[in-house]
Amino acid sequence: MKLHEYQAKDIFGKSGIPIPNGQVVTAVDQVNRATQIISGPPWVVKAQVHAGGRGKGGGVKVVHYPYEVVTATESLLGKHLVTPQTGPEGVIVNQVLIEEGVEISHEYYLSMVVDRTTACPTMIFSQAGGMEIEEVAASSSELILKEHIDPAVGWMMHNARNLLYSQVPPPPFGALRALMSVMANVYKIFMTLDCTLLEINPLVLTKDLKVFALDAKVTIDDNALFRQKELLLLDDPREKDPLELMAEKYHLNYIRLDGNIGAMVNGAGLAMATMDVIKMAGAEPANFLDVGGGASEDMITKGVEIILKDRRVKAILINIFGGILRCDILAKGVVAAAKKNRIRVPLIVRLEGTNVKEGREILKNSELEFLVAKDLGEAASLVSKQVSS
Amino acid sequence: MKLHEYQAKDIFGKSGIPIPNGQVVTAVDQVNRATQIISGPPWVVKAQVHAGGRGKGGGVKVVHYPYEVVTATESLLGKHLVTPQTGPEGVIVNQVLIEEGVEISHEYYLSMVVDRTTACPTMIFSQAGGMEIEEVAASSSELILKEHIDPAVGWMMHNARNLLYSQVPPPPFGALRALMSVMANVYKIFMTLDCTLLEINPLVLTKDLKVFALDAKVTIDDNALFRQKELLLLDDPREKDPLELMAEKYHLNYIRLDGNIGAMVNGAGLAMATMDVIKMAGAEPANFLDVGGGASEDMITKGVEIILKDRRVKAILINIFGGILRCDILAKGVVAAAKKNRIRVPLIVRLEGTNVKEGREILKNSELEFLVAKDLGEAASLVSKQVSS
Amino acid sequence: MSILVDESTRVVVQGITGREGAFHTKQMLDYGTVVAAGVTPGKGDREVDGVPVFNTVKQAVEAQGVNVSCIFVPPPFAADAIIDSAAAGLDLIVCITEGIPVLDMVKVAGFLKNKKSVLIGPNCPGIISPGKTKVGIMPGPIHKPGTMAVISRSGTLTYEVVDQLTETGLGQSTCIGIGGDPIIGSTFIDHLKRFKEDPETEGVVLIGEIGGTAEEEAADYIREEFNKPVIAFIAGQAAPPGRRMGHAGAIISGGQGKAEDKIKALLAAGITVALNLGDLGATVQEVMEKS
Amino acid sequence: MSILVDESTRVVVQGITGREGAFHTKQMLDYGTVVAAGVTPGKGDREVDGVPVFNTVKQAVEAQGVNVSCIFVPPPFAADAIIDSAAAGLDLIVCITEGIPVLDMVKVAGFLKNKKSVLIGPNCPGIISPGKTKVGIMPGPIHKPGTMAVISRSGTLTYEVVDQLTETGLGQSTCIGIGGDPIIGSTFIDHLKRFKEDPETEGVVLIGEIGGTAEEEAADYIREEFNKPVIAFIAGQAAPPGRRMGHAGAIISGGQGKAEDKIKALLAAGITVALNLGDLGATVQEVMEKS
Repeated sequence: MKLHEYQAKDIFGKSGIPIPNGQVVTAVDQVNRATQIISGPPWVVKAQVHAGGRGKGGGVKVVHYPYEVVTATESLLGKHLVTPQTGPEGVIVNQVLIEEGVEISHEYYLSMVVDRTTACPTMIFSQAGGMEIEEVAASSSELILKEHIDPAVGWMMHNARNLLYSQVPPPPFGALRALMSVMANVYKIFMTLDCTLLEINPLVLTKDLKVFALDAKVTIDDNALFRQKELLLLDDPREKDPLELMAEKYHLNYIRLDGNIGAMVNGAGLAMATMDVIKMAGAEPANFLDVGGGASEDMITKGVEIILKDRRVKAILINIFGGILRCDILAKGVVAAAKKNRIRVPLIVRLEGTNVKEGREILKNSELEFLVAKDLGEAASLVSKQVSS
Repeated sequence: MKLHEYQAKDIFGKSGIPIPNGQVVTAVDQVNRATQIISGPPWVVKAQVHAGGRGKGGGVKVVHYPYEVVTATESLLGKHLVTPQTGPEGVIVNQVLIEEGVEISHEYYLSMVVDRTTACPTMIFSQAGGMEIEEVAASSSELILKEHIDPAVGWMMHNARNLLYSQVPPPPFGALRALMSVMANVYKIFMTLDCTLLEINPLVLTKDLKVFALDAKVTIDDNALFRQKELLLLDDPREKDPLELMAEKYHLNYIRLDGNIGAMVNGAGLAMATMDVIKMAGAEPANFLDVGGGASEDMITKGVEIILKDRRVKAILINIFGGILRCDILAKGVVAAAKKNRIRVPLIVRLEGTNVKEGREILKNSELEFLVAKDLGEAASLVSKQVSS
Repeated sequence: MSILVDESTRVVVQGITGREGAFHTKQMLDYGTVVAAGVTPGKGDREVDGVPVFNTVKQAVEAQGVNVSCIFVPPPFAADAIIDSAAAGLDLIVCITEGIPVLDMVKVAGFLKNKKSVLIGPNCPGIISPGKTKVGIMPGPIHKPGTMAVISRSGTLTYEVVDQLTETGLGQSTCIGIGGDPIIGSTFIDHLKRFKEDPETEGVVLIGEIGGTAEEEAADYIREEFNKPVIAFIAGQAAPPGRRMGHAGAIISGGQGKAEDKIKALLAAGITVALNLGDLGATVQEVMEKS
Repeated sequence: MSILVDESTRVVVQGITGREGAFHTKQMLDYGTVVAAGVTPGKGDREVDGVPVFNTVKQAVEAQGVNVSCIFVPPPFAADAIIDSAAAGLDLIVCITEGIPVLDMVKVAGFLKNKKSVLIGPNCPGIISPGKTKVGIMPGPIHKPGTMAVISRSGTLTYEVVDQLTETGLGQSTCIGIGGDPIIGSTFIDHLKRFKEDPETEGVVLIGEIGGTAEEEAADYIREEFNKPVIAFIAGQAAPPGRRMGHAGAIISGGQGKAEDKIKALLAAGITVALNLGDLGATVQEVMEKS
């Protein structure tokens, strides 16, 4: 679950990480009051969307007069913002953060993730702040410093010192304490709130050696939300695709993609491999849909319905390797979906595994029109035929 | 640092460990109000002293009428309480805890310490509650269950289950949850407050399956007091020997014992070994005094003064193996002490190590009367001579 | 002829009285697995399909001499269950549970560092030595005893692959699903080392997917130390970056974890990579015939 | 002719700019110890007695190739310093600091479990291989190269013992103060194992004190596995129960840790125990002459 910048900064502020003064507005008539409260000029007006690359998409504006705060907000609020990480249709901006401008003397990059190989929370620090860290990694990876934290002992001061004193030159002496405090707090927030990513880019130093988190990206581990109930309140469903939201409600693992071949599969690995098969056949998958191991008939029905709601879909491939999910359950679910909705596109079905005979029988005896693929190779060539036809 | 029962229970209550309702009184005229607030009969009136074995010394009284609460309190407050763990002179009772009586259906023993061998916080649980755990250990050690906690992962539910389900029979199903919660809280308090001992004996179960900590012993790691500032407020200096308190002020490691040969040594191990030498010589040490490696002239002077304040002392043995603490510093300190106080008892000095020549010179040139021992064997025989004379 | 589990394996099922636990206990028993005990706290007096249930793993070890655990407990309690089994000294812990918080697994991984227990999973189908025993949820009948090893980050995708192997006549020594989470107990390399020493294993099918760098590390190991044929498949060539493809670990992030990088690394290590899942069985047959 | 430290030892002093750190750096240099670096965060630009100071242990390792650390930092920061050195991969860490909270040492012990670094201390005088190097605070001149090993929980008591050995003509291979705290990095047994393998060490003097069961465990080990003469002394026969005798670890509690139990265990293991400290030198001489 992603947090908005302003939500993450709110957490930062309460945890002792310095942030610029700011105010969220959801309507233009709130802007004047906000501008009065927040010291400026300059002011910074920032679209609050989950998609990254916001700066490149024009979602961040630095302005110097109060009336410009209004016009900048107007140009964002309720508008579609297109960034390198959104689709071409962009995302709608529902909130705007207005902040005091901060005079920057140096920009750092600071983040924390869990490193897979060492299984340790790992802090990443770089003096090349303000840039995309992937770009820094590609061009000058020596500027990226990592410190693995043994969770048994937690964050310790030498971790901070290893990161700070490895900079050439090290940050000014007067700023070390504040930077160390930010680092310790980042670790604390990361562990306490079950984060999978916490990124401050840039973390800036002012001329008078004050430290501020100018941006904030926080992602929470979905698997840990059961113990992070307060964070659930920060969820912003407007940022999600409506079909994905619907799938979530039925516990289906659905991700909308840009292609035109719908796919329904059991198991995440097989679902990915099925998307690959579709692509190899010269088509593009319209979605990832893993109905999971324990899917019920009803879930299958909902899955078919969600795929059909995507108007771009030109054909559907159902690929089930029955294990715990039995093929007869799958078949019943598909037939039920067909009864409730007109299946307006060709349906290719490949069944294998537990109760495959019963499943095939159910499909055959229904009024459903569908193409049978006896293996993945055949499924691919049937998909290919649909695309070219 | 030891906490009083009522202080420990206050912490328990705030942390979610159920305790009986109770009230501390420091004067008899507070008793009636306390009795009105606390439900009874019966009431339990408990002397608040650090020394253990309080029950055996008559420090705990169960009474059934309000006037008995008054008389029980009167019989304790301001009086000397002698227990198996105090000297024959006993300790003065400054506070009394008045508690509601609890109907006991079962008594457990629960404690936490740091196990030296595994270096793990270790919970000890036994169904033989209410008895001294040392006695249980001696007579039926199979009743004592231990669970080592890996601090890297902390307390987990299986730790509690291992302790509870190993009981034959296990505690009633309806009480398991409450017992597990007490255990989890004990771990939390132990780790948060830097305890070296946390003991609940007995931890009782009532007939309606409620759980209460009826007694509470908590010792805080003196070395961790720098980060447990709030606990420092709970320190009760009245429980300490006045000479030990004075020594503490001067950062001297002094423990008053029952003998009549005062000893001043540098280093804890050598100080213990010197006590042993005194005992082997047929005398009894009056104290343990380690002036430490970095003692100053002034600390040495104070050390001599404190030993002299103990009127039982019949002779003093100074045993210094100069390392960091130089013998000349020692000698100057002793001479200064002799100038300020009349040294009314024979003084035996054994010096060795760094600057030993200078030290011996200083002593020799002073007006001090003292006996020189050139090694420990000679020191022992000089002590022996003092005792027999 | 197999690694980690065989006929001598004595299994304890943690969470045996739950829906999944009870169902798969029956499936394992049907396959011939010796399920000697179950554990569900507070239910240590009943039986499930004739298997005695205990309150703690410790008691199951003492009473039944179990040495392998299979975990079906819900995510909030799964880390506790794993650590419980490791503290009780089991040789192997197979954690089926999906959805364990990452920081719980950080704890588990830390705890296991100086323990003898091997952890497979979590979020995995388990391990099977066909014809001998299965500890997990994979459909037994598609397997066939033989000489191919399978190591995979995925569940149903593994069944698909095993089915193709069996169809082409290639039996399996041991098949392991190592799990789809970012932090797992044992990696490709851990098991490759074991298969290297297993005289009956003649080749390995390695099934990876997007996310992390486990496949790249495995490629390095194989190039330097592994001496048997390896055929690989990587799922997720069509997956977009930044999205979690079902498995918590299947996400391309920070430019890392792309299928094409993995395939490149595997090819560079001289490993045959099947690009199309439909061809995998045939590819394996071809490689094994040549070797 | 020695264990753990010798002429090739390159020391980094953590807390080198403090009063104690600076004083003992000079003492070590005077003894001939190669103190190649110091560490004090924020002061990584100066020198102490010609020794370059760094901001982090990592930098000291990179610039000076140090392999042994000697820690003088104050108690609140000592655990951090130990873990820092272990994470930087040092072979040996000698922690002089007294007064570290027990729960900090619990953390440290957990961290060290799967690390290669050996920790001596805390609350100890350090380690010396006479004539070669000393890493610690013991007075150098009382030592003499030779074949006796000394392992002790105490500081000045060790100097007393070493002095007696030297006076009787018995030199030392290596003397180690393992520290007076309840939780220490390495125990009697850890070092006995090393002395067992050291061809030049012919006998061991073991100096224990009240508190814990380390001496009893050492006795068991010696009876079963150790093949050189051991002479022991236990301090605290006159100590009352329940009182902490200076050292945080020197306390008889819960009926455990009494001097008489320790002496009994040592005698039962066939070890010569000197009951009177004044006789120790002579006792050692006697035992060594017989063997």
